[in-house]
Amino acid sequence: MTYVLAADPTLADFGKDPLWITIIKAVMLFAFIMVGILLGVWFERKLISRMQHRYGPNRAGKFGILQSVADGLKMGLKEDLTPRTVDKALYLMAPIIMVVPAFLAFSVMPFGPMVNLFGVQTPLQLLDLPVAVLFVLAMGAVSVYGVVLAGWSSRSPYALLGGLRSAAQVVSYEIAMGLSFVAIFLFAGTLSTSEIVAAQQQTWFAVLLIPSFLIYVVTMFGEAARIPFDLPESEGELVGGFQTEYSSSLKFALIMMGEYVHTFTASGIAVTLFLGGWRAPFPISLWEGANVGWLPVLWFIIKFILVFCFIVWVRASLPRIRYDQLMSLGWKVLIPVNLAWILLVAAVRNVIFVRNGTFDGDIYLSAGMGVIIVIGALAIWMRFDTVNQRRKEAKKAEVEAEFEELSKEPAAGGFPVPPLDLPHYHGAQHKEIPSGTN
Amino acid sequence: MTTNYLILSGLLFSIGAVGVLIRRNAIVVFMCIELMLNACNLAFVTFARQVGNLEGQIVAFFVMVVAAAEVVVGLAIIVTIFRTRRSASVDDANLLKY
Amino acid sequence: MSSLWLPILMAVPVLGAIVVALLPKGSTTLAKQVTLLVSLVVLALTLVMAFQFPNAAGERFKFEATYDWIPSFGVHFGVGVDGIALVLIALSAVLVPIVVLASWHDADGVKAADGTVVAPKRSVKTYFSLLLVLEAMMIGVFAATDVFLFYVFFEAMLIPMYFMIGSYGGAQRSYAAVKFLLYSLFGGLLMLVAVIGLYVVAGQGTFMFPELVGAIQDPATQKWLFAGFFIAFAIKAPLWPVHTWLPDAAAQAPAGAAVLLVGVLDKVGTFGMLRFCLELFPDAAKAFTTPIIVLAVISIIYGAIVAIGQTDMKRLIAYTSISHFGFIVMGVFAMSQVAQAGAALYMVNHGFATGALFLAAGFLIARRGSPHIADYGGVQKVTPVLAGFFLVAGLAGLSLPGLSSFVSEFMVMIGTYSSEAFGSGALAAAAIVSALAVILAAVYILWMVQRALNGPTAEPVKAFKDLNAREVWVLAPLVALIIGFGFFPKPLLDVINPAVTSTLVNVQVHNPGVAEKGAGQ
Amino acid sequence: MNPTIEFPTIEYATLAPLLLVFGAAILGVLVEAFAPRYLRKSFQVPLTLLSLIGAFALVIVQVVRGDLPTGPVAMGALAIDGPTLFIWGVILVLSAVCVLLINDEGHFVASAASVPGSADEEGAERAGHEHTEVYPLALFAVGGMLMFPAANDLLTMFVGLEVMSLPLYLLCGLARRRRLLSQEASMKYFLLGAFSSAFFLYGAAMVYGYAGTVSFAGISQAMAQGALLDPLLLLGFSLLGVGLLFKIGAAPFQAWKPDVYQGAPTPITALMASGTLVAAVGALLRVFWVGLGNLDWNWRPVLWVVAALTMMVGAVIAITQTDIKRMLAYSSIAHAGFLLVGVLATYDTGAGNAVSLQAILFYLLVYGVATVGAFAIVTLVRDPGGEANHLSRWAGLGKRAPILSGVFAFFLLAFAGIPLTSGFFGKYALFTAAIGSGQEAGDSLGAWMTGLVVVGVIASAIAAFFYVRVIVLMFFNEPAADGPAIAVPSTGTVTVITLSLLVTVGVGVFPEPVLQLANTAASSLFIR
Amino acid sequence: MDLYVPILVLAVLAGGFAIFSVAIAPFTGPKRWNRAKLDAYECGIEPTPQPVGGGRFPLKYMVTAMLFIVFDIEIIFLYPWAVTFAPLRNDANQVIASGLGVFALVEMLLFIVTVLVAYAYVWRRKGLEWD
Repeated sequence: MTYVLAADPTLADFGKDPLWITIIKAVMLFAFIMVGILLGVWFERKLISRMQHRYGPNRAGKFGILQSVADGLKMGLKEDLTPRTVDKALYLMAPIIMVVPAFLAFSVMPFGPMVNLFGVQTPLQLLDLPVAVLFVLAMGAVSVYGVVLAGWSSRSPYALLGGLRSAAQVVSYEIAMGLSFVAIFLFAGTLSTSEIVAAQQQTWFAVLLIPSFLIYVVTMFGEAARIPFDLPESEGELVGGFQTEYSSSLKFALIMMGEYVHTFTASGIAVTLFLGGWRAPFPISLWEGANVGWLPVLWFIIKFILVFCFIVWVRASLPRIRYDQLMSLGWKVLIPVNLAWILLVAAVRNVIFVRNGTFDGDIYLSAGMGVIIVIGALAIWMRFDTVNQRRKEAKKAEVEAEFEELSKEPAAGGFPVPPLDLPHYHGAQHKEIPSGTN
Repeated sequence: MTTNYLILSGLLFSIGAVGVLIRRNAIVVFMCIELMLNACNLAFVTFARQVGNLEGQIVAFFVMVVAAAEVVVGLAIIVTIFRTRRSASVDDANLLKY
Repeated sequence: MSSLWLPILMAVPVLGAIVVALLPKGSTTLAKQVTLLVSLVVLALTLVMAFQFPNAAGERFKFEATYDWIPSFGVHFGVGVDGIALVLIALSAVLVPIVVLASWHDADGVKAADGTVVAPKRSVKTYFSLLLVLEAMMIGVFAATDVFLFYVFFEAMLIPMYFMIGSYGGAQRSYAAVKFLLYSLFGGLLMLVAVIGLYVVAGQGTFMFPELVGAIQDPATQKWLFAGFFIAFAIKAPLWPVHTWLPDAAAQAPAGAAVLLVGVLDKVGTFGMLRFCLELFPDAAKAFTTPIIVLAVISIIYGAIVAIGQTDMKRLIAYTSISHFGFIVMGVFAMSQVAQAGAALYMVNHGFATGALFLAAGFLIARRGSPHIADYGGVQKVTPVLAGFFLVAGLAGLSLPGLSSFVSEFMVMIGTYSSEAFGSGALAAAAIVSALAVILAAVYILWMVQRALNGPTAEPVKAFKDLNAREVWVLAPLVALIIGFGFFPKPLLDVINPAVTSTLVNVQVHNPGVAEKGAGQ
Repeated sequence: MNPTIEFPTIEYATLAPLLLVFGAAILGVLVEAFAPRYLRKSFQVPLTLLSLIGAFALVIVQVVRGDLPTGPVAMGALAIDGPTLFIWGVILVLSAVCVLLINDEGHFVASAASVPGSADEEGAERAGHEHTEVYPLALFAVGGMLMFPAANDLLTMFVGLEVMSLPLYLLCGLARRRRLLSQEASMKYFLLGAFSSAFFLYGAAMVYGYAGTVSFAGISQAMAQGALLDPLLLLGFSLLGVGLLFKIGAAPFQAWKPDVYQGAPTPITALMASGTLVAAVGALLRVFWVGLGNLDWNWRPVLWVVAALTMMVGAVIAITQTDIKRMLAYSSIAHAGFLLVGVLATYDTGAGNAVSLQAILFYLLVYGVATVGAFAIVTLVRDPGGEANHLSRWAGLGKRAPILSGVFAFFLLAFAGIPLTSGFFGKYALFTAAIGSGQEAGDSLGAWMTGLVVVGVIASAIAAFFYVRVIVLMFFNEPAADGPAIAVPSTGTVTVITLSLLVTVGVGVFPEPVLQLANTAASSLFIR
Repeated sequence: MDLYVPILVLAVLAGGFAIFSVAIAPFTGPKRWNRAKLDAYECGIEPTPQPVGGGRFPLKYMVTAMLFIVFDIEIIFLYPWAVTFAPLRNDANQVIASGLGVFALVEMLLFIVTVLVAYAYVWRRKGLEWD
């Protein structure tokens, strides 16, 4: 591993800016997010429409690019309803609690290396902390309060259930998400975002730690409550979930904005932690000048947009999954896989360190440990898998028996039922069985 | 500088302690106890800063873990009691069904 | 050089108790016979030992045996006897077989003449094994030369007695048993503090009595420790004002247990005063003499006066005992050879006299089912033998010359009167006041005798049977001893006197002139 | 950041007993997870017992080999020294014995989650379900008990405290009969316990603020150099004291004890009354002797008051009790007071302290054993609705079950401290140590120590009253016509009672070997 | 402390924006009073407002919350472990403090296995079933 370039910011470079530079950077970041939201909403609608063979918004401005602005204005001009029964203070605070942390989470995102901003040498990142990643996670968690409080203060069953569901989902996926970062820290040895980016100079963690990346991608959807995991809103089931009572005014706009910023944050983290941050992708990175000055912002934004496109793409392609499926995936797959993976990474790292003499220790012991982890994890999985398998088979047999019964006695329970094995029921294949869960 | 944090921690602790003594709802009492534990954490972290070593922060970690375990046990106990006490009404028993 | 006499003497009753406890269920007669046999063996052994005593090796304590028991605490299983301890052990050994015989039917369930159940049937085996355990402990408590061991026996003795009173006693037995236990326990615990203090302050790392003598020099410390021991002994001995448990306990206990309680157990208190309070804390003992003598005199007079007013025979005897214990305490603290020798002798004689009185009263009560004096009358005519024994025992209680109590009471009074230990007239005054009690004693004893034995024969009394052989065997030895020692107390005094002398040497009181007079008695 | 990280080591061999217990507990959880219901108990019972016995054997091995570590182990987290090993041995024996009681049928609820009196519960009962989770829970509690007194810093001690308490909170609520009572006990214990551990923790924070470290050695050192009247330190030690005194149930923090003892399933009560008390006293000693040893002129007067109050409160209130378990709870409070007398008995010299320590260790052993025996007997006296705990039900028991009542009476006499029972020597040793410490020249309490012993003696006399009352009730009262049934004891219960009786009698007559053992353990004192 | 100033600035910006939006909302829109508008929405049926202090909710959320706490706490220990696992290097890329190496691996293995035991228990006891 060659050492990072002098242009790469380290933790020591932060906290030195004069106040006015800080304010400028903060305003720039704020503006970036606000504009990003306006464009992002439009972009998403447009993209998804194209995928569905529609035009999408095309009235306001060129390509409908002002559509979001128009929506925002419309919301501002609608009547602001506050139902009588709500807990007023919390009801009004909830949107604020949702939005502010979402913005703050973005503050540790590195956009580029050290640049010259109005004559001051400063990293292109609002701030960095020794615990930057934790900060992001914390802010994500704080905005859950907004969701829960919104549901709680509304004093209506739908809102309450929606809020709880949302909270349960977010916290469930937060565990898997938190675990998926551990492998990165194992390699980077730091929680600071700028240093993690620096550590990806040679290889992106997305390549090096594919399982972690994949798990993160899944949890990203869960955390941001995007389709296929947008159960908190799930209009069909919960009439809008926790935001039921926030009919359609600026409060509603704030909530939507908060969720959007979450999506942005999720993409930003993906880029920063897994996709090399502001560093140029492989062929371009051979050019020395690609990673200095203001240019890296471009790489960052390109990667950012691509990840966002992926999110939209998934939305266009996949249906919303069931709540129990969602939770099962999070708890029964992502978490254990993650733990085993972390240990494996640590074992491999260990072997490497012992081999190059950094650690004292027996290389065979370390390697043996790795083998144990792999075999242990596999064995446990086999065990659980057979459990799942048996359950599925039992269910299948049950359904089959039921069908058998029905076919023998068409008048099941006294109701005249047409024979179930009519050809037009099952098509050509008589034996088709509804698939099990998962 | 750290004095302010200590005062805050003392206040939180006292609020928690008073809450435990005067509130009647088990859940609220329980929350007050958690508040006390968090006040302890604050004190520990502040002192860690003041004396300049990491021990206080490590303690804070462990306290969080213990507090979490306590939450789990405590909620289990309190919930059991609530179910028992409200079982007089069928509606209630139904609502609290796990 | 350790002698096995005393350990064997204690082991025999314990083994006997275990054997009795393990006998098959229902073999009640066998249990009684085994108990009697064991107690007789103990008596025989004791007598053999007693006759060897003058020639046995040892300075003050003879038949010494010392084993480490709890080295961590400096506690030894240390036993050995001087003259006083020997006569008290002998007293216990004599009384136990008598008590076994006397309480032959106590646990069987007693029915009064009119058929009402006085005491329901109890476990016979338990009673007699408790009795044997108690005997072992009585021997142990007198033989202990280790302060801690003494304390252990002192406290542990309570438990068998507690169960004997509580399980086999009269109608109020549980109240009486609890009262007895708590009083004694409280005193014992105070003594425990003093025992600990003694150990800590002496700093000898041992509890052996000879090594602790003179170990405490500081007068203030001596006073505190003395107080701890003395309160315990005062409760045990019952001295006014902590005597109130005795009438209850004695009245409710079965006659046999009452004999042991008053005859032996309470002696532990006075014995302890003589042995431990005086010798370990001589300065404190001298400092406290006046108040203690005052208490003793109050006890003497108070016990006698209250006895007069009693309607219950057993309570009456208990109060007479309180009066007598006053004499003993007075003798102990008079600090003269004669008085202390008299006190020691009194302990033995009182055991015989009160024992006989309790047993005779017990036989009466067993016939009538009532302890009230008013329920009797004219017994003399119906059961002359019983009445005769009763009369002799009663006269021994009032210290008639020629009976054993007289000698000791006289010695105590003379000794106290002429004690020049402190060169004051206070002791003489005390002796004179206490002499009043002799008159009072005549009143309460003779009044009781008159009301119960003489006069017109009450209707239920007419059905009384006179003493059977067993009962005669119970009372005859006691009366024999009373009369025997009344005329010839020398054997007892011969062993007691050297022990008293060494006590007084340890207390650093010398009045040889009085000692000579005492020897000449 | 500290550039030279000390490479951590863990002395697995020395910690083996602790690790074995925790390992077995974890295995127990796995058994719960994977074994079929009908097999669970047959896995759990041997697992639990073997692990406890094995841990005890490991302790013995360490004692026999004698090469105790001279410094703290596991990076200064734990101190395995003579007293620790003794306490470990005692806890392991007591808990193994308690497991035998737990093993008995009918103490634990069939389904804790079902509402009392519901069809759900009835169904679970009928199906013969049982919560075999009690075994791993008990093991975890025992593990915490081992950790608590062995802790060498406040953090480990806090963790040990909680590991010990949390399973006990749950176990308290699992009684099969009188479930409402049991659940209430559980909640009360939990809320008050958590409250007190918060105090402990805040105290730890204050002491940390004063000393800059949480390790006892460091605290002691800081005190040797720094000001002793620092408000942080004073506040810290009082709050630590509150937390620890709560655990041993000293007045005025004793309120939980009777309720919890009464409500909890009796085997759990036995475990709490013996094991928890032993562990908590061990921890108390470590905090006050090792950590705050230099402050003793300051905390001793405070503890003096607490000890006196505890003894008197325990003894006096016990008199009014009508429930046997409540009475034993108050008796336990009184005994906690006696133990505090020992804690107060500090000397200037190591040899003197060893005497006090020996006395405390000895007392812990004998009291714990007698307690377990007494509670084992309580489990046997039953009514149709469960245990017959009301004292009136015990009337005349001596006639129906003479041996049982005799043994129980014997345990009561041991509690009362009658000579020739183990309790007597325990009390004697403690009082001797206390008076001795007061006699030392320049002792901050001086004659007050003797005063405390006198208070203790008075409390003993009062306590004797209610012990004797029970004996009177059992032996001197007539049995009620519909008296309680005496359950046929299982082999386990018989073993427990026999063992306790033998120890109580044996130590009562010949205490020297145990005293020697305690002496050996105590002579090395606590390592720092 | 300076490290956190930017957060404060951004928080002021974002918070100002959010509070402004909420505050301005009642004034920008029209106001046409209608009783039905002020009721809680419940798909057209008569609404059932929840009691003060929030309504009751299924206990299974409580279970999820407990599980979350347990596992989230696990992460507390994983993070420092992960960060210190690698050796610490100085600016010249020389190792200045070795990592914890095999020891850390073994300890974490034990830790994770312990957590997994609890996890397996919860799973087998149907704690991870949702409907």
